[in-house]
Amino acid sequence: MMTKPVMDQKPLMLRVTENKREAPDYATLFFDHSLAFRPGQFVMVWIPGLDEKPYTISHHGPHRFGITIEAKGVFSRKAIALTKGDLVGIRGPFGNGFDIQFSQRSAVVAGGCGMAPLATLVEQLPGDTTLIHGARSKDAILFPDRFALAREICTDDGSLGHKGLVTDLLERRITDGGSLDMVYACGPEIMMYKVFQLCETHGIPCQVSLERYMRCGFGVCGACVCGKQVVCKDGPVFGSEALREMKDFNKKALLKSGREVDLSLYFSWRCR
Amino acid sequence: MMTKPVMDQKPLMLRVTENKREAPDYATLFFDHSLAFRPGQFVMVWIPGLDEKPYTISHHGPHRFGITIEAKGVFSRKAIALTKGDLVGIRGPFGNGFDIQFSQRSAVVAGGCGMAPLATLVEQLPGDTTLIHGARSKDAILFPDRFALAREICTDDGSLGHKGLVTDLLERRITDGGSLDMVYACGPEIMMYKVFQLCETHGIPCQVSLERYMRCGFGVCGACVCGKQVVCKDGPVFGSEALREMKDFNKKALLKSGREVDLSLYFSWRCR
Amino acid sequence: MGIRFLHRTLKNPTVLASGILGNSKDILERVHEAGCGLVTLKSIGPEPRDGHNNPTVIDLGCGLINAVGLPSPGYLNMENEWAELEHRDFPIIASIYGGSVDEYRRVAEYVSSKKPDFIEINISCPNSEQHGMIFGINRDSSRAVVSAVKKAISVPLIVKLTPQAPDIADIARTCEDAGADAICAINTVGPGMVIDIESKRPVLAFKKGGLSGPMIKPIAVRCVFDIYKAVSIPVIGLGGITTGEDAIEMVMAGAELVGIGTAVRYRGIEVFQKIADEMEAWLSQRNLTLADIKGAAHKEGE
Amino acid sequence: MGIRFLHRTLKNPTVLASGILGNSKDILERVHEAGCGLVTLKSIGPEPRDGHNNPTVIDLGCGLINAVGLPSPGYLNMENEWAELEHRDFPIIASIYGGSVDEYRRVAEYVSSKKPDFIEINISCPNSEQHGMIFGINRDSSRAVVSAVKKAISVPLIVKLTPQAPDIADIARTCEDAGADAICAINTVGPGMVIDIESKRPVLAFKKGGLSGPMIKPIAVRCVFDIYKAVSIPVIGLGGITTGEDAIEMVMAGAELVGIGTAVRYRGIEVFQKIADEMEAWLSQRNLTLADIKGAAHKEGE
Ligand SMILES: Cc1cc2nc3c(=O)[nH]c(=O)nc-3n(C[C@H](O)[C@H](O)[C@H](O)COP(=O)(O)OP(=O)(O)OC[C@H]3O[C@@H](n4cnc5c(N)ncnc54)[C@H](O)[C@@H]3O)c2cc1C
Ligand SMILES: Cc1cc2nc3c(=O)[nH]c(=O)nc-3n(C[C@H](O)[C@H](O)[C@H](O)COP(=O)(O)OP(=O)(O)OC[C@H]3O[C@@H](n4cnc5c(N)ncnc54)[C@H](O)[C@@H]3O)c2cc1C
Ligand SMILES: Cc1cc2nc3c(=O)[nH]c(=O)nc-3n(C[C@H](O)[C@H](O)[C@H](O)COP(=O)(O)O)c2cc1C
Ligand SMILES: Cc1cc2nc3c(=O)[nH]c(=O)nc-3n(C[C@H](O)[C@H](O)[C@H](O)COP(=O)(O)O)c2cc1C
Ligand code: FES
Ligand code: FES
Repeated sequence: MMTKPVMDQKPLMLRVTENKREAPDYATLFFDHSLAFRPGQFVMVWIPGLDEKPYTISHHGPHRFGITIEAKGVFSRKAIALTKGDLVGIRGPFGNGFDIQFSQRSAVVAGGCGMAPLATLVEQLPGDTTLIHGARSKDAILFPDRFALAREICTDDGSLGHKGLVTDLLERRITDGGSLDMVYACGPEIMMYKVFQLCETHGIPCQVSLERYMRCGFGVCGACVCGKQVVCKDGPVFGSEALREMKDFNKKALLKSGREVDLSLYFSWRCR
Repeated sequence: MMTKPVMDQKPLMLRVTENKREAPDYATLFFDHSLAFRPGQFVMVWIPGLDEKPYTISHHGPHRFGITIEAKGVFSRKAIALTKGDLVGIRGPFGNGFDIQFSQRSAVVAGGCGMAPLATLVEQLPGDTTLIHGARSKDAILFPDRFALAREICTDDGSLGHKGLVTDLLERRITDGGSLDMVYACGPEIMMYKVFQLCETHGIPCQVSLERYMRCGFGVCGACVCGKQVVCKDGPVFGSEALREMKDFNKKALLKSGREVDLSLYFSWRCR
Repeated sequence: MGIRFLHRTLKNPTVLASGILGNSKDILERVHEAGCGLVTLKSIGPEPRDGHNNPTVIDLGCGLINAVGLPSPGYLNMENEWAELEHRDFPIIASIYGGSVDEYRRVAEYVSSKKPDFIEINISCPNSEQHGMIFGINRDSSRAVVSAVKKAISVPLIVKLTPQAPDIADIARTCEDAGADAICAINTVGPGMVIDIESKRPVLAFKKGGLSGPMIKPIAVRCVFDIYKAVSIPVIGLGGITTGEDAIEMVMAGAELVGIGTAVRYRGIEVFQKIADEMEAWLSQRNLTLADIKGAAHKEGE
Repeated sequence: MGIRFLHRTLKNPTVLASGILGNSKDILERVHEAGCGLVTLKSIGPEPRDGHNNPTVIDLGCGLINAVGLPSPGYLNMENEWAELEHRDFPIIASIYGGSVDEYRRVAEYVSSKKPDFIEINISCPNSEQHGMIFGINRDSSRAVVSAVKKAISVPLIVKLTPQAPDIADIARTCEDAGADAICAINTVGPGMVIDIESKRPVLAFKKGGLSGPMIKPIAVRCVFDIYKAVSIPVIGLGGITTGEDAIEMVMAGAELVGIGTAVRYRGIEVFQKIADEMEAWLSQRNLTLADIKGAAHKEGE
């Protein structure tokens, strides 16, 4: 007979220890608290009186962790305005995290804020890992000085590095530098989809981190379902095998009402 | 902050492994189950469809324990008639148990079925402990061959040993054999009271095991309250210090209704 | 452990509770493949509805508190889902709710045309100010909803009840009389409230929420026990079932099938097969069948 | 943390819940000495009553289920207890129950003559077929009992409510209008039932029992929250309080005093001082007083 688990997971109330402005629209909130964690996992962040949303852990130390937020809507704007001493509720960490392969020949591909879940992964990977990072513009390149390893950069406006898409750089890397054993990617879903397609073409396994509207964070409410997968629990990181079967990948998502819509509609809804 | 304890204590359903007839009105029920336990502790024994009552653990091994029952009323008569394979619910062990002093000069005084809680204690005490055991008659002497140490016996009818009371033998032991460091006693409350008085006269600390009507067994419902003490939780074993303050000792007890009555009335009520 | 339930044969007595994992075919199919005998869709309402803001679902250790707030695409906005579900090879219960007798009837009629195997009416949800529970605590309103829906549909009707009814057995009897083919009990308990003492605010955005999981099992068992005595239609018993032993307990109280919701949190989607296997093992060790133990707790002195 | 409650000053806001540890002076005095601000006696009834056979109280891990069944010596058979309690130096609440309005009145009148500091009427006990709860789920019967008792007694009147009332705030308001000086909420939840699957029998001899302890705290907090909004008399909040933080949560919901029952199981009789100390420490670390946080969860957007 199994015994019933007891995991009281009411929000753990923590005070912001530091708010570090990373870029005009990006800030990292730090909390002095130790959290068991794997790169790619996320926490639910509650701002009392407002809402609760999922954020990846972008910084992790023995007694401290941080989340990096891009100001987009009501919640994230409020979040990046929090200051030292403000109370926030944390539930988690949730999700599976990346399945880390300590291969010499892997690549990490980040699009914009997609760098957040990848950052702690990059810190664990060998020094010769390829790191490709794309953003709108120079301003939006997260953590410019954080990593030991070199970073290939591209921007939409050409203000830094290659003018164009991360997939251009990834394709070049594969063609010129020889095949890869693993590609980790996070960014807009269309970008991850293209990375996945490129990897499929070249027979390279990849892992991407998906994003859906979430409520419970632990696989019960169904808000985040994507095909046969429960993003908050089975993901948010999915490997090539799951992606091949996931017919909603880059196609459909559920709105807050549970209505299934095209991904574009989902993103414009999230715009309100 | 303390964390909330989780102790699921629904009755543990066990099957009787053996019913050993100890004497005409006494039987021991054995269960093959390991139980953490201290001599003097008791379990609540549920016979489904009938009732649930407290019984001392009289036998204890690594994978087995036993309770010894005197047939008195409806429940105990039914209990001694249980046979191998019958289902019984066990909650516990409850209570404090004896505070064992491994002195060379201690005495154990048992009256009738009062031997039950004392038996596992006797097994732990040194070989030169005085063991005094009284009963109605020869027939009712429990566990005649169980202990390594010698036993002084008395019976009400003189059918074995001294004809008279255990307190006669205890007094003689103190007068003739020199003072004692500890006296452990269990039996009818009047007997324990007399043992206590004798010990007080001679300045000997004693411990007795009380009996009251019980419901919860864990110190909540108040059924077993005796003075300032909660018998199921603070007891059933009480030392001289507590007994001196316990004005209801050998005087009052609560009926099932919670009514406070003289001990004699309590016992005749239990007679129904 | 194949079991007959109304007009259908199910592979085992486990049922996915409504509101767990939503209503898309892919995920429901996965639940079925993971061992579930009968899956229930998330309750479908008359209008599109976002439900409440987060936090909506919190784990309290011995169960959950939730105020999701009956989010629904609205019954007219689910053509994709229905189209996909048409080609299913597993049985489903479509759960519905409304804000008036007429809304219940309208939603039920439409949903019935989509041919779910069963329709369940949720007259018992505590998490919305306008919808649901009000009907299930009162005999007259329960009767009105059940008879209106019964007339409008062509599949068997299950009525899902709330433990907040002062006399749930009486409501069940009323529903049976009004045409219900089965009873489902129970919906969440309470409502309850959890206050975060640091921010001094209720944790749920809706403040109050329904309790589910292990802590409500004794209430669910009591309700099923009472209902079983009162009606002759089958009962789906749910509330806190986490293990095969819990399921056996519910069957002994009188349940025909056992619903599972919150346990998905504690044991994953595989919980259905696990519970079905645990039930089967328990029964076969004792040479018993489900039929032998159904309602066994009602028998005295054997 | 001395606190004023109606006409009395208490050393702290902790209250021993009725039915815990009985009604003899010695043990109640010990509870007081162990840090309890106000002790409640076990509910006293009109007639001698044995209560139910065992099992009557079972620990389920996240709380208890009990069907003690309102045992009582009967109000006329407690002269010893009253005589001893006359010379007490701690405040008491005498809890009473009855099977009719007249019984409530009769018991209350007699008990009032014994000069307890407060009388609490238990119109909310789920563990007896004839007594108690029936009054507390209905507005009219609640009003009838409260006004009859109020007229018959000369000490302040507390009314203890059940969460089974479809609208507990409405009942509380009715009691206030009928003369109640304070509300105590909540009594046990349910009833629930636990079936032993080996013997196939309900574990409690009475089959059903009320739930208490940690698992009911969210329901208790919600009830106190609702009642606080509805009435202006003080509320004793209880149900599942086990730690100082639980007590603070209850105060934020609106409680003036905090009752403690089942926690005695988990933390011993010392639980009163422990909780009082934990509350005090929590408050002083934040430079707050009890008055600052009372009902704080009702305030929006600060
Ligand atoms: C597992 C997981 C991890 C996440 N980690 C992070 C993180 O580390 N950092 C971070 O900033 N955000 C992260 N998010 C997203 C985050 O939860 C919020 O959705 C985001 O901050 C927007 O919230 P909002 O309420 O401010 O914006 P909204 O009001 O909801 O939306 C405003 C704007 O944001 C865009 N937008 C919102 N959501 C999405 C989306 N899902 N995909 C693309 N565009 C969107 C809209 O199109 C619009 O431009 C994560 C989400 C998930 C599911
Ligand atoms: C902590 C504790 C440990 C116990 N351990 C044992 C044990 O190891 N073995 C055992 O046989 N019993 C033990 N008992 C007593 C047991 O719980 C029952 O009370 C007893 O078996 C009688 O139950 P009954 O229903 O059969 O008798 P009842 O119907 O309750 O009573 C019938 C007869 O028993 C006598 N009797 C009942 N209770 C008492 C009493 N408390 N004191 C004196 N006489 C009494 C009555 O006077 C009457 O003669 C213990 C009790 C407690 C509180
Ligand atoms: C997150 C969540 C959402 C729910 N949504 C619904 C719903 O839409 N319709 C419904 O009838 N019941 C709903 N319920 C209630 C469950 O179906 C079930 O009755 C209840 O949770 C008790 O079962 P459990 O303890 O196994 O979870 C929901 C429960 C949870 C936890
Ligand atoms: C064993 C037991 C006996 C109880 N007896 C009574 C009683 O006689 N009168 C009463 O008003 N409440 C009684 N209650 C209810 C408690 O006073 C309290 O309202 C309830 O247990 C919730 O509080 P808790 O969770 O702190 O225990 C009893 C509770 C228990 C556990
Ligand atoms: S957020 Fe609830 S299932 Fe994923
Ligand atoms: S039996 Fe309940 S307090 Fe001792």
